[in-house]
Amino acid sequence: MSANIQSVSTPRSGENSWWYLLKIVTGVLLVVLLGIHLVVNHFIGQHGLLTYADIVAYYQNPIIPIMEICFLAVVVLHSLTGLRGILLDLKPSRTILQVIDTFMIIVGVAAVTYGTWLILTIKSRG
Amino acid sequence: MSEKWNITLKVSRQKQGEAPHFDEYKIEVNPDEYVLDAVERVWAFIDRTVCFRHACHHSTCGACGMRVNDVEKLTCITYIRDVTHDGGTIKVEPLRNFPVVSDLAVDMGSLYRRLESVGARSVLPVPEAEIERSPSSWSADDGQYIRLADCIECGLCISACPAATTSKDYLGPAVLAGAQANGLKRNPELMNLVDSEDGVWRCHSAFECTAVCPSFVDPARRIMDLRTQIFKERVGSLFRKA
Amino acid sequence: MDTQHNRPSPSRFWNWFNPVGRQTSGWAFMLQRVTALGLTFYLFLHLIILGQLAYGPQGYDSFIKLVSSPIFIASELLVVAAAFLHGLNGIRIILTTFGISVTRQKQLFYALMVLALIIITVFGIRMFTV
Amino acid sequence: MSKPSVVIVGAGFTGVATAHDLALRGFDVTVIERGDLCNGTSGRTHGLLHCGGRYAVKDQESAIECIDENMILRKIVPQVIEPNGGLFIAIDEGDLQYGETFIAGCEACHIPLEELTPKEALRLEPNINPNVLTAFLVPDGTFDPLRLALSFAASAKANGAKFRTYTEAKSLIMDGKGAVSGVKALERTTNQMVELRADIVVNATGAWAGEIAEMAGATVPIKPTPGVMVVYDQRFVQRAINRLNKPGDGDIVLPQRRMVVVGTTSFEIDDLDYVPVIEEQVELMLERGSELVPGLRNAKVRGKYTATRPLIGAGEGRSAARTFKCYDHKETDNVDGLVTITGGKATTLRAMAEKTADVVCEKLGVRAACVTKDTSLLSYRQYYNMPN
Repeated sequence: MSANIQSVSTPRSGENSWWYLLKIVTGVLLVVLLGIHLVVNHFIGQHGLLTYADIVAYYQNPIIPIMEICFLAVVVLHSLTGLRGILLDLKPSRTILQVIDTFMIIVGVAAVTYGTWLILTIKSRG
Repeated sequence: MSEKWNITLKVSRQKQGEAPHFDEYKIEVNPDEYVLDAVERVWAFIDRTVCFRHACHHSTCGACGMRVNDVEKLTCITYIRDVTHDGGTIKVEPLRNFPVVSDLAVDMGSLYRRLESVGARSVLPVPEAEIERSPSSWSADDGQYIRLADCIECGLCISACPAATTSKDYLGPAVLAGAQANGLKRNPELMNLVDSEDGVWRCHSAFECTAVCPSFVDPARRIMDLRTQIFKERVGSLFRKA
Repeated sequence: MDTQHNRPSPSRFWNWFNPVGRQTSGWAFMLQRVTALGLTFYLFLHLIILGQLAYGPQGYDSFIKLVSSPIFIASELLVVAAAFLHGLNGIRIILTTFGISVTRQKQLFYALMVLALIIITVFGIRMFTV
Repeated sequence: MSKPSVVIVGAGFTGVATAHDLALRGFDVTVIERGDLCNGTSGRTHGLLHCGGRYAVKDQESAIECIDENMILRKIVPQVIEPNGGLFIAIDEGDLQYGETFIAGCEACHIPLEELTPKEALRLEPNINPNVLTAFLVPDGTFDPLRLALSFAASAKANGAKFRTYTEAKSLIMDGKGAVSGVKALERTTNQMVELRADIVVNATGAWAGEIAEMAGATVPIKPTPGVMVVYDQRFVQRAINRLNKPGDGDIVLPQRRMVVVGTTSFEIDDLDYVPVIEEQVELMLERGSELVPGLRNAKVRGKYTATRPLIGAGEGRSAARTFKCYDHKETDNVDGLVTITGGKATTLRAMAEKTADVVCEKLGVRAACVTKDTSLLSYRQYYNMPN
C-alpha cells in the first residue's frame, strides 16, 4: 500500500505538533490564571482592585508578582502563537512568515519585559 | 398519484471568462425527487447550456456535490421536499474552494491528487470500514471481503471547511481522513505530511466537514484521531531517545 | 480561465466569519476566532493602559474614574465575556484533540456555553452593582 | 507520418474503454462528452459485475462475454471492484425448477458454480431470506461506475488521449463524398462551436446512438429501455444476491459501500434526456427485493433513480439480447468514416472497446493487436493528475 504513496512537495513545517502543544498548554494554564486574575480584580474587597492604593497593596504579597509575571508570559505566548496560527491560515509566503515570526518575537519579548518592569515598579511603590 | 410542486431553481451560472450570476428557472417537480433531478430537468427541458457534474445518482460516485441554499449537499440524495416548499426557491451553487469549470461543475483535481498523495484506499477489507451501526447480523468470516471505501471523494467537506477557504495548500478533511483510514502505523511516511502546517493543525475544529459529509466518513473525528496519534508518537519518541 | 473567485484565497478570509449555512460547531469556530482577535487586541491595549500605574496614584485614579462610566463597564464586561467564551470553548477543542467527547462535542459546546453565560452573568451583576 | 486520428463521441463506458484501447494501439484519440464523464447510462448502472449467470439460459453469447470480461476486469482494475461473489437463491418452487436449466446454462458458458445448502447459504449471508430453498455461489462482483470509467480514461490519457468534457456533438462534418470526416461540437463551458476533424468518428453514445447516427443519415436499431433502481442505507449482504429465475423485476440486491442497490425494471420511453422515477416501480422494488433480503422492509431509502439501457434490435424488453454490436456504417448505410458501438453491458465494456478498435483498425488499415486484456489500469485519480 505504501508504494502507492507519491511524494508530494514536502510541506512547510510552519506549524507542527509542538506549536500546537504550546498553544493548548498555555491555553489550559490561562483558564486557571485568567480566572484568578479576573476574580481578583473584580471580587476582592468591596469593589475589586480599583484604586492605585489597592493595587500596590495587593502586590506586596510576594506570590502575586511571580504569579502575574507568569500569567503575563503565558498570555503573551498564547495570544501570539494563536495569532500566528490565524495568519498561517492565510498561507503567507516564506518571506512573510519570517517577517511575522520576527515581529512576534520582538513584540513578545517587549511585552513581557515591559510588563515585568511595570509589576516590579508597582511592587516597589509599597 | 405523485404530488406536484412549482418551484424556482436559482442556478449559479458562469461561462469561462465571465463573471458569475444567477439564472432563475420555474419548474414543476415532484417534491420526492432529488435536487439533482430538478437541475437535470432544467437542463433537459429548459436550458441546455447548464453545466453540472453527475454520474451515479445514488451517492456512490460523489460527482454531484453542490451548495444548496448555502449548505453543501450531495444533490442526488437531497429531497426537494427537505430544502424548499411548494412555491419556494432552491438556490444551487458550485462547491466552494474548487475552480469552476462552468456553472455548477467544478474541477475536483486538487482533491483527487491529494487523496492519491496520502494513499487513500479506494477499496479495503470490510471490517476496517468502522461501521458503528452495523447490520443486525453479520457472518463470522466477513474479514475476507473487500468493499469500496466510505469516502466518495465528493468534496463537500472541502467546500464547507472554513480553513480550506483561505489556505490553498491545506490537505483538507477528506484527505486527512483518508490518511487516518490508511493508518500512520502502516505508513509512517504519512506522519510528516499530516503533522505540518497544511495537515491536521490547519483544522480549527469547526466540525463542518462531519456535518456535511453524506457518506459516514466523519472526517473531524478522524482528524482528531490523527492528532492524538501524532502526539503519542512525538511525545513517545522523546522518551525513547532519552 | 476566470475562476479565481471560487479558489481558496487569503482574500476570502471573511468566509471565516460567514455564518450562512453553517451549524453549531461552525459558529463555535467563528466565536473562537472573533474572541481570539478581540482578546489579543485588548491584551496589548490593557498593557499600555496599565502603564498609567507607573505615573503614580493621581494619573491612574483619575483614569479609573473616567472608565467607571456604564459604557466602559459594559465594554469591560464584553472582554470578560470574550475571555470565558474563548477559554471554555478552548477546553472543548483541547478535549476533542485528544479524542475525548468527539462524538458529543456539540453537547459539550452547549454545556460549556451555558456555564460561560452563568459566569458572565455573575460578573455582570458584580461589575454593575459595586 | 502522423497518427491516424479518431474522435469518440461519448465518454460513457464504451467511449472511455475505446479511447483506452485505441490510444494503446497508437491512435490520436479525442473523446468528446456533453457533460462530465459517465453522466448518462454508464454512471447510473447498478454496478453489478456480472458473472453471466443471469443470461446463461436465454442469452448465452452475453453470458460468456460477461464471465470472461468479469475475470479480466478483476485483474486489470481491482481498485474499483468489490470482488465478493454472488448468490443465486431459490425462494419458491418455480425458482427450484429453473435451477436445473440454470446449471446446464452455466456449464455451457463455463461459469463456475457451487451449489450450497440453505444452511450454508445462510451462514455466508445471514440476512437473506431464511426460507431459501437452494443457492448457487457465483463470481459476481460490484463496481463503482464513475471510478471504473475514470480508470479507463486515466489510462487512455496516459497514452495521449484527450478528453473534452462539456463538449456536445451538434453535427457531423461530411467530406462531400458521403463520408464523415469530423464533428462540430458546442463547447458548453464557453458556448463556442469547435470543429474536430478525424479519420474516423466513433459513436459511443449508447442509448443516444440513434441520434448521432441520424446526423449522418445512418440508422441504428436502438431501443432505449430504462429501469428503476432503489438504494437502501444498510449493507445487508457482502455478495450480489440474485433471484434464481429468468430475469425479471427487482431480482437483484447488490452491496455497494454501506448500501444495497435493488434493481431493476424495464419500460419504454420517448424522451431520453430525462426519465423520471416511477413510484409504483419503487414499491415493486421493495416488494420483490425484500423476498431476497427481508431486512429491506426496515431500512431507509437512500436514493432512487433510473438508467436507460441501450437495447439492440427488435426483442421486447427482457427478451432482447444483451450483447453488443459494432456497426461500420459504410456497410450498413454506405456512410464511411462513422462507426457506432452500442448495446452490451457495463461488464463487457472492454470487449466492446476491443471490437470497436478492431473495426477502426481494419477500416484504416492499421495493424495493431489489442492488449487491453493484460494492461493494468491506472488509479482512477490519475485522470485528474494529467493535463488534457
